[in-house]
Amino acid sequence: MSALLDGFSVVAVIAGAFFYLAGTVGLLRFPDAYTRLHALTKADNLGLALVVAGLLPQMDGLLAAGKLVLVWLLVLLSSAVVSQLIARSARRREARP
Amino acid sequence: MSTVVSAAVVLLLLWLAVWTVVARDAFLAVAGFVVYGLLLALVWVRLAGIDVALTEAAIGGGLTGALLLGAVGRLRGTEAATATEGASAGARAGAAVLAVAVTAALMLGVLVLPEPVPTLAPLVVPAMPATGVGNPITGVLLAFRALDTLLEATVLVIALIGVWSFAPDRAWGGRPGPRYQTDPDGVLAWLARVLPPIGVVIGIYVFWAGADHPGGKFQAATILAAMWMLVQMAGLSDAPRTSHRGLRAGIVAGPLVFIAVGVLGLWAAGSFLAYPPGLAKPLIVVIEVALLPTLVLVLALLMNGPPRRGGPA
Amino acid sequence: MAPGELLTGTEGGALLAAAVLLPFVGMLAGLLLGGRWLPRVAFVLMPLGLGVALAIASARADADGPLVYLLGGWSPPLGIALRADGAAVAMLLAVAGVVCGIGAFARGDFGLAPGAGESRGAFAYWLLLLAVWGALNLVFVSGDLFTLYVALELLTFAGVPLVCLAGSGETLRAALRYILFALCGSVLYLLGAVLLYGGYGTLDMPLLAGALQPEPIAYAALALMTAGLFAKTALFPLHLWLPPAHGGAPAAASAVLSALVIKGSWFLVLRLWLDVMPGVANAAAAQLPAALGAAAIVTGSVVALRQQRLKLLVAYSTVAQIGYLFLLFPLAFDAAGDMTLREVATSAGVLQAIAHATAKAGMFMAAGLVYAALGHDRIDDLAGAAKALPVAVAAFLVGGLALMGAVPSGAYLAKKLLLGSAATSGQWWWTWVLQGGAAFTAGYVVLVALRVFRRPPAPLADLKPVSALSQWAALGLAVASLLLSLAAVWGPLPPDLLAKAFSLEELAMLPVLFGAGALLVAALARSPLTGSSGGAARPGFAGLGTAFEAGDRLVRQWAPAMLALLLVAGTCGWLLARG
Amino acid sequence: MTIETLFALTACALVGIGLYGLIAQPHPLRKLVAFNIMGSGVFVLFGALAKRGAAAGLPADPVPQALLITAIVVAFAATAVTVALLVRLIEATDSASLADAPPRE
Repeated sequence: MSALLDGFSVVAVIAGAFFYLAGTVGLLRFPDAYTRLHALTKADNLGLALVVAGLLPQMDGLLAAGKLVLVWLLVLLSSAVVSQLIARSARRREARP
Repeated sequence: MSTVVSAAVVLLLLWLAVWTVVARDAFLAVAGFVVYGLLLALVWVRLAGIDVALTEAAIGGGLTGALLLGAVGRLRGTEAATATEGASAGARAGAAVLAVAVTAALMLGVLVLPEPVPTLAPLVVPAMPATGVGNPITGVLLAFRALDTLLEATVLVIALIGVWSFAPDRAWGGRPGPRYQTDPDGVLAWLARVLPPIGVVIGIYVFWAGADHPGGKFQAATILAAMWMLVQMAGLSDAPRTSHRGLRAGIVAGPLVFIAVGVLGLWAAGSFLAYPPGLAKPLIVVIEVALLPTLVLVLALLMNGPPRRGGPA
Repeated sequence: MAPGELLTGTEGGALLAAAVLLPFVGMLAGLLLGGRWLPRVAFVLMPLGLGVALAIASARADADGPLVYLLGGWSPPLGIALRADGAAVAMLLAVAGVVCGIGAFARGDFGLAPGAGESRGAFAYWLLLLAVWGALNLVFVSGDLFTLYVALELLTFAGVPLVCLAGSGETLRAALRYILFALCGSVLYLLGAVLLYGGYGTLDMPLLAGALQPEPIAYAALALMTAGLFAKTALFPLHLWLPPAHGGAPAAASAVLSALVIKGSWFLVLRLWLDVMPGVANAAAAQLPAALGAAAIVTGSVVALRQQRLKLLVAYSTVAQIGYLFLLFPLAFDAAGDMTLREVATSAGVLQAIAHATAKAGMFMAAGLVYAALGHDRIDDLAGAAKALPVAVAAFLVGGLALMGAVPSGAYLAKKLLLGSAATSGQWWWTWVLQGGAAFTAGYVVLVALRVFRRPPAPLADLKPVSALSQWAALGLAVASLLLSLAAVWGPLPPDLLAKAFSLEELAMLPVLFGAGALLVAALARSPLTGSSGGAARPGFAGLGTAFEAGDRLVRQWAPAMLALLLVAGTCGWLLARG
Repeated sequence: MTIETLFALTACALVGIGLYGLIAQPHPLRKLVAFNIMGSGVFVLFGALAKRGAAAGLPADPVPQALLITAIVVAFAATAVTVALLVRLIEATDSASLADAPPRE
């Protein structure tokens, strides 16, 4: 059982790291603010979700696991709002000149 | 493995530091500094300083970064003007030579540090039971070196007095910072309604955990101050007038209560800032609870800057 | 540990904590009450603080050694101890006295008119005055290097806003320059403290003094701390921030900055070199602070003589006088290179610091009064000022007289002690610097005196009224400086020091100094004195004066000053290591 | 090389990098950033020394760690005062130059 859970953790965390890598490549390579945001938020949210999911079985106790989930939810919340704000200000800046 | 990770962190840190110092413009430099601050928190984790890591992430990286970012937005083309009065090539070369010399001298000093390693840890451990708290860092901050912590709160208050004193005369007593006008149905206002309740709970948790685990009033105060700033920036509430009596009472409450507890120690335990036996933990809690609002207010108001609008009616 | 067993230090030690905390409590109370309470709180605190300082002095007189107080009952290295030896007690008393004098003066500028609301200037001034006071008391009594770091930062954060109380662009720029350079100095100081902790596992000064070994870590730490503190004290050539900051602030603030704030970091250099470092410092390295001091005296004085505004003249004279404060370091060593003359050097340094604090506060206040009354402080247009403002002008001249070491001023005794040490240790060259510094001081007294006593071309019109209390406060401080050696000899110093003070030979020194000063003025001042002096040699000397001004401008630029800072640190470390 | 030596040496380099920026960068804000880097170098050095002093079952010497928290807060206060001053200077003069105003005769 524990070997199975460990295996799940490894796979999930590696997958999460892959999404981070993809997101970062997108951030660096995509041409404008919108596509960069797209790459960043999609990949990071999914990446973080996978990392958190992978770490959940490794935590001792429900409280610690709950904290991890809370971290993920908070990051989701703030990154959603912040990318909205960035996109909006990018659009305003485009409209101005 | 662990050394490899540390080496990678070190290389990244050094690269970021150099990049920040030589970056083309101030915005890039500050952006680099924010990332640098976060990476620094990682360094503290590796150096077994979880408390320091939390403080660094919250204050060193977070608040300082936000402060610098705010300043970048107000440079108004002064960068190009100062660029012409930069150090001459000779001065830059001299700076580089001397900076390398200082680094080399320090490295030599570090490499020949004496053995056995001097440390106060063996003195701290047996003294901890007298303080009633479990986190040795809290013990140092609020028992053995309580004076430093009292002075630290005083430093923040003096810094705030200084920042306020930069106000233009006409704005004296008014509200600090700009008045943020934001769409009440917008996404920022939404965040400012959803996040603060969670943030307040987390802040109080970090505060309470600080007695026995990593965490404490500074980290908690930063989180709470950030929540307050978020509400302000979303336009949901305005900064208070700096002449507001209640605001000032909140600012001075922490240090005054701290001093009062110190005087109580003088009377009940024979020495200023001493805790009567058995009462150490409750008194430390009293001090921390009194300092928390002070720190929240002062940190947030330092971010807001001097009063700038709505002077005396 | 039962309360009865608590180890708390010597009798009367709790007073040290009171001396530190009272001003801060006053500051917090003032912040809370605000408005018209600001000056009231300060005026309640002043006699209280003075009382505490006197109580400390009396407790110290009854005790055998320094007063010690262990905060919270925790002894170093884990806890923090407050200590007060003779030097600290003298500084506590002097600062309390000077704060009271400055406070009385500032009532004219920052006392609130009845019915007026809280003003920005009064708010900042009174609260920061109390903050400076508390921070200085902390510097004097703290024995812990990290607490001292916090104290230095307190002092900086309180000092910077005082620079730009006027709010003009120029003063804001001076304040920004000040804070950036001072922060750089603090970080070097902290770096040194960190190295000492890494090497010896304690930050407590007496413990460090016992543990320090002459080895690289100690050299590096002490060199860094010394350079950082030089920057915060504005010792030449690290004085880039001082003249505009002290010259541009309101007089009541300049007096605080010039008389008090710089003494904090200076006192720490004194502590480090004479109390912490005896095992590490050597006579060769001690020449460095004094050499910089000598350069400060010459450059500061020459540039002071060439100023056109009275406040800037006083500011540059501070640059020179700071140099004077650093001459004591080599004179703590005897001819064999051992630190046997430490007590004398400490006494002389503390006397000189107190003499400067009192006299300089009085002079800045006098300059401020002249500005307030005449609407300007152009030195060339001061004719008639002595008649219009007799008390203020007297304060300026008495302050100058005290600084140049007229009998029985504190500076006289300080100079005498140092001259004695120079003779004992065979360091004859410092004799010249000591006497030369006094001659330069005489120079700017002459320069101002020659103008204020002249008859104005037209009667001075529309003089603004200035507060009589302010004028008498300025004169009081200056007179205190002039009479300081009487107090010192009545107190801790041996009375035979003054035995020959009024002998013909000592009294003859004064006209000699005045003569030398007048010559310096004739040679170097910007505008010829009264039209009569000068002569053929003038163009050459005037060129010398211009050269000094150009040199001063060069080292007051950012990059050269920073490079100088690092070079000072490097030289200091090298001299210590070579020892 | 132990991890604390590695970080201590890094700290020395950070101090040097910060010093260079403090001298060479003309704009006060850049100097302030460089000051913060230099300060962080000093802090990391202290932290590395604390780690070196791990003893008595503690992972590091807690005294420097507690002092570091104080020092970080003080450095923040310094940054806040400097930023406020800089912004005010720009508002008042439209310039951030630290150089003396040209001498007026």
